[in-house]
Parts: sequence; C-alpha cells; structure tokens
Amino acid sequence: MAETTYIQAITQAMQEELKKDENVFVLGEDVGAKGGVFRATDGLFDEFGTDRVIDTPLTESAIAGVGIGAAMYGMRPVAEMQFVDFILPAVNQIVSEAAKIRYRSNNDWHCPITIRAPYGGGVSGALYHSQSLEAMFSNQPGLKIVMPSSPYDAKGLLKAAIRDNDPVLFLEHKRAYRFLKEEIPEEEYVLPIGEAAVKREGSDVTVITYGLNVHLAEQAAENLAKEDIDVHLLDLRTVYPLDQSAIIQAASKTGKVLLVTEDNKEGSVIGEVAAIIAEHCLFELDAPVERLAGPDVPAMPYAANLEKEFMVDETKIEQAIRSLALF
Amino acid sequence: MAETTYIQAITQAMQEELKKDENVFVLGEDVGAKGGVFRATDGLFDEFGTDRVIDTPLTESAIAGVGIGAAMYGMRPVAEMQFVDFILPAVNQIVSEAAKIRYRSNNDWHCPITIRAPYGGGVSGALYHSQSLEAMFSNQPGLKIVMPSSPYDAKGLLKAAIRDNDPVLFLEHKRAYRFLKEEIPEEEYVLPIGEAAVKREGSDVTVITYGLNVHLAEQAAENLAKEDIDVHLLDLRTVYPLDQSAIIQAASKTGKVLLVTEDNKEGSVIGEVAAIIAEHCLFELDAPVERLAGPDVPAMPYAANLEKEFMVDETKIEQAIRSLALF
Amino acid sequence: MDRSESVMTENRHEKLGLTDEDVLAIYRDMLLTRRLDERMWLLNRSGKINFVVSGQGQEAAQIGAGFALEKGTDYLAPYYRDMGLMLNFGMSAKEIMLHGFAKAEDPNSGGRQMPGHYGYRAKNIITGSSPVTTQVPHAVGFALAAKLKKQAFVTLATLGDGSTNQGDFHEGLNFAGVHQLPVITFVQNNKYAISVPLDKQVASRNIAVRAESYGMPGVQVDGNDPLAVYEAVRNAKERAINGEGPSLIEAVTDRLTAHSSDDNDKLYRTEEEINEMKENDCVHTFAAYLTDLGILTKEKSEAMDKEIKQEINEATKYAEAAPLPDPATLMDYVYEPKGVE
Amino acid sequence: MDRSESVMTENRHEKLGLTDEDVLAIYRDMLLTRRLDERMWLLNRSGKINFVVSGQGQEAAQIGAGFALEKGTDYLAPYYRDMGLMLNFGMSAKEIMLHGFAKAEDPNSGGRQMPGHYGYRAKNIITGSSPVTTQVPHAVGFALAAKLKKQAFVTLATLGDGSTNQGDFHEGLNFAGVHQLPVITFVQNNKYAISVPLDKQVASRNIAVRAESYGMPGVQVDGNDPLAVYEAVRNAKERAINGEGPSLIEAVTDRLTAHSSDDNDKLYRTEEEINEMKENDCVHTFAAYLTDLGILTKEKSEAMDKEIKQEINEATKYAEAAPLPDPATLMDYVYEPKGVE
Ligand SMILES: Cc1ncc(C[n+]2csc(CCOP(=O)(O)OP(=O)(O)O)c2C)c(N)n1
Ligand SMILES: Cc1ncc(C[n+]2csc(CCOP(=O)(O)OP(=O)(O)O)c2C)c(N)n1
Ligand SMILES: [Mg+2]
Ligand SMILES: [Mg+2]
Repeated sequence: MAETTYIQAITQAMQEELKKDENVFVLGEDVGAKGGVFRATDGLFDEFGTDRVIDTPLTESAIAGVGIGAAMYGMRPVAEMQFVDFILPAVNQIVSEAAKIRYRSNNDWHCPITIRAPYGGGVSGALYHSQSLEAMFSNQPGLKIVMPSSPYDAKGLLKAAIRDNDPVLFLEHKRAYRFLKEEIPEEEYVLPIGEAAVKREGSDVTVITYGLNVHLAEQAAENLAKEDIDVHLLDLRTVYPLDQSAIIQAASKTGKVLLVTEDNKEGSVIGEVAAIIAEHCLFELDAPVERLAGPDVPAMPYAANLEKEFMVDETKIEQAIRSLALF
Repeated sequence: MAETTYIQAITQAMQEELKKDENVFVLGEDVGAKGGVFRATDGLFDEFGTDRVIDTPLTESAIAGVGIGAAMYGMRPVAEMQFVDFILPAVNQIVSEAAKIRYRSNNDWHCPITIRAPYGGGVSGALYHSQSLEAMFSNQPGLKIVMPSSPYDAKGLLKAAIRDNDPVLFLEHKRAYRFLKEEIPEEEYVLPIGEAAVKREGSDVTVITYGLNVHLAEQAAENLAKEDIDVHLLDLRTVYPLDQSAIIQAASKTGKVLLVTEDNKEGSVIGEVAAIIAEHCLFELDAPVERLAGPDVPAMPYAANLEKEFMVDETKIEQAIRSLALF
Repeated sequence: MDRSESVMTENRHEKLGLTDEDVLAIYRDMLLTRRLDERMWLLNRSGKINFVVSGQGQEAAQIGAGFALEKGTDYLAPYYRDMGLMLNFGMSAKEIMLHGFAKAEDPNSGGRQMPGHYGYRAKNIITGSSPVTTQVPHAVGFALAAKLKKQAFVTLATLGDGSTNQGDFHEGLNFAGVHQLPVITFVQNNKYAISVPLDKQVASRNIAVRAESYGMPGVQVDGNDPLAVYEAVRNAKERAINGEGPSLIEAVTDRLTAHSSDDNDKLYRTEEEINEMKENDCVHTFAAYLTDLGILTKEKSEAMDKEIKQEINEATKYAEAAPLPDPATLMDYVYEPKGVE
Repeated sequence: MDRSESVMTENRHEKLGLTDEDVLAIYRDMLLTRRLDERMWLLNRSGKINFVVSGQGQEAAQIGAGFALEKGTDYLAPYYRDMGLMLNFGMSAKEIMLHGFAKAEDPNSGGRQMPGHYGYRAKNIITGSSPVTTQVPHAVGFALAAKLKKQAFVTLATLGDGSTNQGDFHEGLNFAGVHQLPVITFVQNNKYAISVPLDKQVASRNIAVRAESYGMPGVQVDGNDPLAVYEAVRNAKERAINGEGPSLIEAVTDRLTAHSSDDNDKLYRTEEEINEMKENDCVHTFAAYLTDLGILTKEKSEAMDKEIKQEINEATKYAEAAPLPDPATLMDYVYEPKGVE
C-alpha cells in the first residue's frame, strides 16, 4: 500500500488501462509532452507514444466528436476536457450523439467513450475555471456521470468508466488533486458505477453529498462527534443516474437530511435528491430537507474574499448539521 | 377581441416590438422569405425587410454569438433556434457568454437578447424534434427561461422578454402553436417575467406544471370536478429562476401536490420544484409529492405508439390527481 | 438521329476502367433510388407515412460516390438525403420502407428515428442524428481508428452545403488535416439550406476552396454526372489508403423537391428555377448517355423499370403489414442491457 | 557606428504617414506594456498576485494594431494577452494593476475575473471570458449593429493561433463574409497553444489563407514589426468603413514567456528555441529602429524609462493598498438591479 494522491490515482487508472487494452487511447489539449495542465497524464506520452496519447487541436467539439467516432468503431477513448468550463462547445456532441447512439440505433451501435474533466473551485480560478457543470448533463439518459470523492474511488471508478460500454462523464475536483491522499491497494481493483457509498454510519443527521464535499463533511462529522452529534454520511459517487435506494435508505435512517453541493443551489443535482426524498420518505422525515449549496450567481468570482464567500466549507457544513440536529 | 392562436400571438408580439423599437431585429434560419419553418415570423420579412429580419447561415453558435454581440452594443435581437434540439451547438455562447456578461463585468455590460425556440413532442418529431431542454439551462444564474401555456401569456411574455435587459430563453411548445386558441386583447399588454399564475383555485389537490401541460391539466381538472375533486392549478410560466413563494403557497394550499412535466423525470425542473416544497412545506403536506413526467430515455421515439407511450396526456394527469385525492 | 447522337457521345466510363455492366449497375441504383423516393411521396400524400426528406436530383452524386467505395470495408457517415448511398451500401428497399413506416424490423432504429436517419452496423453505415454535421467528426474518428489500428479502409462523410458552415465541419476537417487521416468529406451542394440560398449561406466562392484551410485537396465536380463523382471519390480513396491524407469533394447538385414533405419551396424559389433544374435531371441525362452508347436498350430499360416497380411494391406491401415496435420496448437500450458480456 | 547604421536604416514610418511623435508613442506603449507585464511576474513570484498571462513578445502586434484604430469610435473584442491593446485603448496602468490585484475598483470586473479578462465599456472594450474564440462572433455582432444602425466604426477581434480552430471562428467569419460586415479578425500567431505547436494545431499552411473560406482578404504580417501591423490594420479598417467588408490579419509573433504563471514551457520547448526568439524581441528591434533614425535618443530613452517606472510604481502602490470588493456584493448584478429605468 502506497500513499497516493487523487491525481496520481487517476494517472494510474489510465496507465493500467492503456497497458491492458490496446483499444484504449487518451486525447485532449496538452495531454502529450506537457502531461496535461494539471499533469493528470504525466508520463503517459513517454510510455505509450503519440498514437496512444494524442495532443489535439484546441477544439472541444472535435475532441468529443472524434472520440465518439473512434468509440463507435470499437476503440475506448479517454478524452480530457482541460476544465469542465470548456466542455460547453462539446455539449452537442455529448448530448445529441454520445448519449443517444445506443438508443437511437436500437442497440445496433454503442459508444464507449470516457470524458474526463476537472471541476470545482477554491483554487482562484474565477468564473471560468471553477464551475460545477454536472447538473447540465444530469437530465440526459444514456450518459453516466461519476464524481469520485477519494483517491481510492477515483482509481476504481475511472477504470470502470473506461471499461464501460456506454459514455461516462468523469468529473474530478481540481482542489482534490493534490489535497487528498490515501493508501490504496497495489493490486488491481474496479468499483461499480451507479452505486452510492455509506462513508459513515450515524443516527442523528444524514448528510448526502459528492466529490470534495464528502471530505469536508467527514471532517465536520468528526468535529460534531465530540458534541455527540452522530452523522450518517452518504457519498453519491455517481450523480447521474442516481442511486435511488441508497438515497431513500440514508434519508430514512435519521429523518433529518442535509444535502450539500458546491454548485449553485437552484437546479443543482441535490434538487433531484431532495425530490426523491419528497416522493419516498415523507413519513420518515422529522425535519424539512435542508440544502447547503453555492449562491445563485453565474459562477465563482476571482477575488479571494468573494471566492471564500461563495464556497461551501467545513464550518458551513458543521453549522448546518448542528442546526438540523437541534431541530 | 379576436381568436388568436399561440403562434399568431408570438408573431404579433414580434411584429409590435419591431414596430415600436428600431433596435429590435429578428435573426435565424429560414426566418426570412419562408417566414420560419413553423411560420412564426410569417409576414415580418415583407413588412420590415432584410435588415430587420435576417436569414442567417446554418450556424446556431453564430446566431447566438452574433446576437449577443449586437445586444451588447445596444440592439435587442430576437434569435430563433429552429428547434430547441438544435440549440445545443450554441450552449457555450448562451451559458458562458449571455448568462455571465452582466455579472463578470460588474454591471458594466449587459446582454438584452431573446432566444426563441420550439420545444416539445407529440408531433411525430422523434428524438431530435421533440425534446424538452429547459432543465439543461435551469442551473445558470443570469438566464431567465419563460415557457408560456396560452396565446395570451405567449404574447405578453414575449414582449416582456424582448424588453428585458437580460438574456431570456423563450420556449414555445410546438404542438401548442395551432392547437391553442383564445381571444386576446386588441390593446397592448405586457406580462411580468418571473411570476407564476394560479390558473384555477382548488382545495383537494395542487397541480404545478408549465407549458402545454397546463392546458392538459385544466382539462383533467374539469373532468375531475364532476367527481367533486377540486384541483388547484399553478402555471409556473417562468421555469428559471422559479417563483418560490407561489410554489410554497400553492403546495401549502392543499397539502397534496402533483408536479407534471413532459421532460424525462430525473433532473427535470419539477425536481427543483419538489425540492423547494421539501424545504418549505414539509408540515403542510398530507401526501408524498408526486411527479408525473416522461420516462428516462434519451428522447421521444418516432413510431406513433412509442411516442404515445412516452407522452404525458390528460388521462395520465387525471389518474395521478385522482389517486392523490384518494390518498 | 439516334445514330448521329451516339456518334457524338464519347464513351467516358471506359477511360475510368468501368465496364458497361458497371455503368448499368450505377444507373439501376440511381433509378431504384428515384422510384423509391417517389413512392415515399405518394405514401406521404396518402397519409401512410408521416415524413419524407428527399434525395431527388442527388442520385448521381450519391451512387457515383458509393460505387468508388468497397462494401464491407469502407465506412459511411451519411446524412438524411442519402437513400441512394444506403441502397448502394446494401440496405434493401424493403429495409428502407420498414424505416419509412417506423416498423419494429427497421434496421436503422427499430422505428425510433424519423425517415432519413440511417445507421446499419452490418453494412458499415454509421448511425446518424438530426443535428447537422455531427457526423463529420465521427468519420474523422473512424479514420483515426483506422490509423491507430493500421486498417486499410476509408470513411466517407456526407453533408449538405449549408452544413459546411457548422463549427463541427471546421473542427473535424482541421483534425483530419493535422493528423493526415483517411477520410473523405463529401459535400452535396444543392445550393439551398431549406429556404436559404447559397449566397446567403456560404461566404466562400465555392465549397471546395475550404479544403485549403485544412491542408487537404479540394475538388468541385458536376454532381449530376455519376462518372465525374466516381472519379473524384476513387482518387480521394486512393490517396487516403496510400497514407496521403484526407480530401474534400464538392458535388454540385440540385434539390428537385421541396426540402421535405413539411416544406413548400414555392415560398422561396420560382417555377422557372425549378423547371430549369428538372431539365438537367441526372437520372434522365445519365439514361441518355447510356442510350446514346447503345448500352441501355429499350428492352433493358423496360425490364429494369418492371423489376424495380415490383421490388418497390413488395417492399411497400411488406413494410406496411409489418408490426410496429412493441410499446413495452420503450425503455430498452438506454444503456447496455445488464448481463451482457 | 551609430551614424553608419542610421544610414543603413531607411525611414519606413514616414511612408505610412506616421510622424516621429507617432512612432515614439508606439514605442512608449510597447515599453510600458513590457514593463508592466514584467512587474506582474515579480508580483506573482513574490506571492502578491495569483496569476499572470503574459503578452511579452506580442507588444508590436498589439500596439501596431491599436494605433490604426480610432479611440472612442472603434470597438475592441480582446483576448487575455492584450494588455498592450488595453493601454493603447486608454486603460491605465493603475486600472490594470487594480485588475491584477482583483480590487473593487478594477474597471474590468470589480475583481470578479482573473487577470487578462478585460472589458471596459467607457473605452469601447468589450467584456471577455475565458473560453477562447467566443469574442469573434461578438465582434461580428457589433459589426452587424454598425451596419443596421449605419454607424461608421470598425470592430477588431483578437485571438491566438490555436483559437482559430474553434467552431466559433468558422461560424463568425462566415457570417461576417456573407453579410460583408465591418469587422477585422486579428490573429496573434505565437506558434503555440500552451504546449501544442502550430504543426499539431493548424492544418493549413498558414492562418491568413483561411480568409478564402469566408470570401475576405487575408494577410500575414510580421508581428514583430509594429509598422507592418499598423499598415495592415489601417488598410483593413479603410476597406471596412468603405463598405468593402471584413478582413483577416495574421500577425506572426513570439510568446517570450511560458503560457502563464501556471505553466512551465521547459516541458515542451528548448532553451535554444527560447533564446532565438529573444533575439528578435520586438521591443528591442523597434528601439533599435528608432535609435538608428536618431528619433529615440539616449536622453529620451532614459526619461521614458524613468517615467514608466514611476507610473508602474504608483499603479502598484495604489492597487496593492486599494480595498477588496465587499463580500456583501457577491449577489449583485446577476440580473439588472430592480428599480433601474
Ligand atoms: C444543428 C441544426 N440546425 C438546424 C437544423 C434544421 N435543418 C435541417 S436540414 C437544414 C438545412 C440543411 O441544409 P444543407 O446542409 O444545405 O443540406 P440539404 O438539406 O440542402 O441537403 C436545417 C437548417 C438541423 N437539422 N440541425
Ligand atoms: C474553449 C477553451 N478550451 C480550452 C481553454 C484553455 N486554454 C486557455 S489558453 C489556451 C491556448 C490558446 O492558444 P492560442 O489560441 O494559440 O492563444 P495563445 O495563448 O497562444 O496566445 C487553452 C487551450 C480555453 N481557455 N477555452
Ligand atoms: Mg443544401
Ligand atoms: Mg498561440
């Protein structure tokens, strides 16, 4: 077992899959000699060469579209969008094409592409290097959206995404890249897409979140344990389609639910989580469902103090849990 | 007062605003000599000429992007996307640019563009001429999304959208175009964006919906009145940002809530409506929140029987209300 | 008269290495395409099928191109007017009818997509959608796969003139040019995008010149002449297979019908213009070429008409009677069925 | 030595109708831009500002272009390296520093956007974002407004070489070409897109040739020579104002620094390559030109250095001390403030 950062886990997953399956290849902007702007593909260009690790022109729609074509042929492209903010020129290819290819062809064709993109703020990235865009794709059957919260999950889920025979959007929190470390197994493992994970069993308040906020919620839960507030924590892991039964179980467990996202509140994926709870858990609830999210502004501003004001953090989560516990 | 169809109301709104304000102009594919594929711009080309009613090349991103530029200069472009399904190449311009211009420039610049697009199914349009894509844009502060349910609202809200100093996405149900008719005032009127409307006061079950489904819900409510089921009906009209207080009032009124959308269920805008209710109305609810929506498939298939299976209709709404009433 | 004309008409297909049987086969595909398309309109007007988007006037371009490709090896990323290419690539009239009637047996989509939305894996026909030009990057992706897997095939993407203005055209062709991929972009320029004429649509003096933006050769050919199109596509394929990279071909054609069964082209073009086009109808001019050379005799022609009519009648009869998709299948194939591999 | 060189150096700016004062003004803008940019790096390395994206090497292109435009009349749709154009369009060093430090008084965004994300309505500078090339259709929209409102101004959009591959470049320029709009697309080709060199990025033999796809003239000029750039932009503006439509200009420049303060260009280019570029540093070569002609004397030069240094010191001092935005303003200006007009 070796200490591995979140980004190293991602690099390892790609390295192992490139090695295992000659149909796997990586494409994107600056993924070659530079190894990616975050160095997620560091070393892959040297190990696998220009044919397997392809620097593309500055064209997201072509990165997605060419990848989709190659995937239909039988390849397993792993496309990198440099920041999720820059996936927007590729929305037509992802939503009109990747998501619909199996359904529209009545299963004659399919599209095993993985699209990786760093998301999230708290890195002085301002409006266009901080966004959470998962909600925009969370209404598109045919797509799967994975947002891992730890190095262990990141590796196991990215390998699963690359092997999946349907398109997967794989969103990595850029602040987690070097901030999160843990020991992960030397031996190969793959984790199931579509399943949420209980990170902590508790009886007072249920927190449901995903991505980096899982880590912040864990910290908050530990602090609150000292106050005898016992937190139940569910990590969605796959935000689309959602793991309904896991959500219903977690909400019913304590009857007090806090939903957390870094995204701005209205229309975020935790809205759908709240809807599932409102449909299925009404009589198990002891308090109104609470949502802790970013403010409804277009995106995170640059100035340090404005960014701090925008971001959900440990303290805000802690306070929200405490007031629910006292409800 | 004259009988006016939904599409005639839309044409009138554009005609009146073109006449009133020389900064208003229309652009899009086939909006000129042909008058639009649905004839929404019928007659405008003859009346206002090639400079005010512009046939553009087949380029949605440029239709939005050029419109955005002209709007920043001080014009009031009314851009038509031929079908909402084809707005996807323009997502980057709409979300990265139109929605963020005022905020990112700290109010130095703004972008008064209106983007019209026909949405919705039941017209044998298959996967790519039937979609409801409002949810994709319902997480983007800076945008407003209007979806009128009647000729009267369509005219008053489109005029408001054109006069609004922020970008408005104006979505028109293509089946409503000729299906919905009503008498509307001869004299000019404008309706407020951002306000939902109570279409029917009732005490047993609250139905909250928007667009064409408002009409279907009204029909269902009338039939159910015969069974002494008294329906309270709220028309969202603006689906982003949502009119929270109207939703809370309507839900609290009866304690039994049915949310209806034609969109596929997971991640649709009624999920956010359910979340608002779960946050604010828990103790007013007598039954779990119910959602009636399209199935979670990529989009509506073409074959008539598959399309019928997909679509929400009067009967399905009626049944859902009845079972809630009996709950 | 006949004799003098056949003297005037020179045999152009021999120079291309095409036999008389080849050109008769090309003509038969063109004629079958035309008749099948005409039948679709009849069925639409009689309320039996909901929608027709027509390739009438583009048969020469389509069959000429298809004839230069190797079936079972080369791939096709088609667009909605390509019924001719579908037939040429081995989709049967019956299968096309099943698609038109949206029946369960439709190999393109099982009745899920509108007519003209093709895709047939067993025939190397890549599934297509409605948003224009998305197929261009897909074709480039197939070509990239050919390069990575060292497979000797070419991929042909087709689209219309208006669609060459979409960002995906620019991004796709630039990608192909940078990586020198074996892909042919085949533009069927019928001079209209629904109601918008070429001069309001495309700023370049023609579409072939756009090839220079992508470091690839671009040629403009007479799309009413299947032999000229065949030659251009055959040369582009040779270059591609020899590792000499991508090509852009513009075939200048006519759209003899309205844009689709939902369009009325009288709103934006004159009778004169329409009649003028009809005088250069590629099916008639190619028939004349074959007749002048004595290759298409009266007997052959009548036999062909009869055969085709029967083929279409049977296809129609079968498709009309075939079952609709089972509504219970609505939820199928959103994702890979569980338990598979 | 001095004399002999000045004999060898011919006066090129007179032929362009530029006075000695003009070229000195151009040089001053170039030098101020360079020094301000250098200061940004110092502040970044000393941890005082978070991010720098640098225009070093592109000053000649930017100031040459800006000098051909009419302040208060023409519009600018800039990109992130355009600090030189900002200064030339009337944004002060102090305002640029306020932007770099993300302070409340930043006229570009009130501290909301990253450095290099410009916009200043009072100076005709259109607000920009990070996703590349979106500004190109915006500039076309301003040009469309000029045509519809019959206003005699030109709009200049700037972008990098890699950004010319985006769909918005293609769609925007085609729109401008079809409607013959008064817009100039000005590409600063520094031969890299972050780490990706031109040959892996752009399939055409240069960027200027892409103009033919849009029916507009395209010229390639030496971006290290502000006079060559000035001439090209001036001519394009004349054409635009005379109703002769849009132009594409490619200025071949160098990116003397890493892509940004977050990049390490040693990972993808050699010391040699970097040193070679530095030998053609446009600030030095233009200084040499002016010195050879005796226009930039030692005294003038020293005075200018001193003045600029002071300007930058004051700007830095002011910006560093200026207040951050009030966190209470986080929710402001998502939509038009209520009660306005
Ligand atoms: C992205 C997108 N926008 C709009 C449409 C609607 N539409 C369908 S066909 C068409 C015109 C296409 O013209 P062209 O590319 O010349 O092909 P043609 O139909 O003339 O063969 C349009 C605008 C679409 N299908 N996709
Ligand atoms: C749509 C989009 N994709 C990716 C990026 C990340 N990015 C920022 S600058 C850049 C390279 C731009 O290269 P070029 O256009 O040549 O301009 P230069 O930086 O060289 O001046 C990239 C890829 C972006 N800003 N926008
Ligand atoms: Mg056409
Ligand atoms: Mg560059």
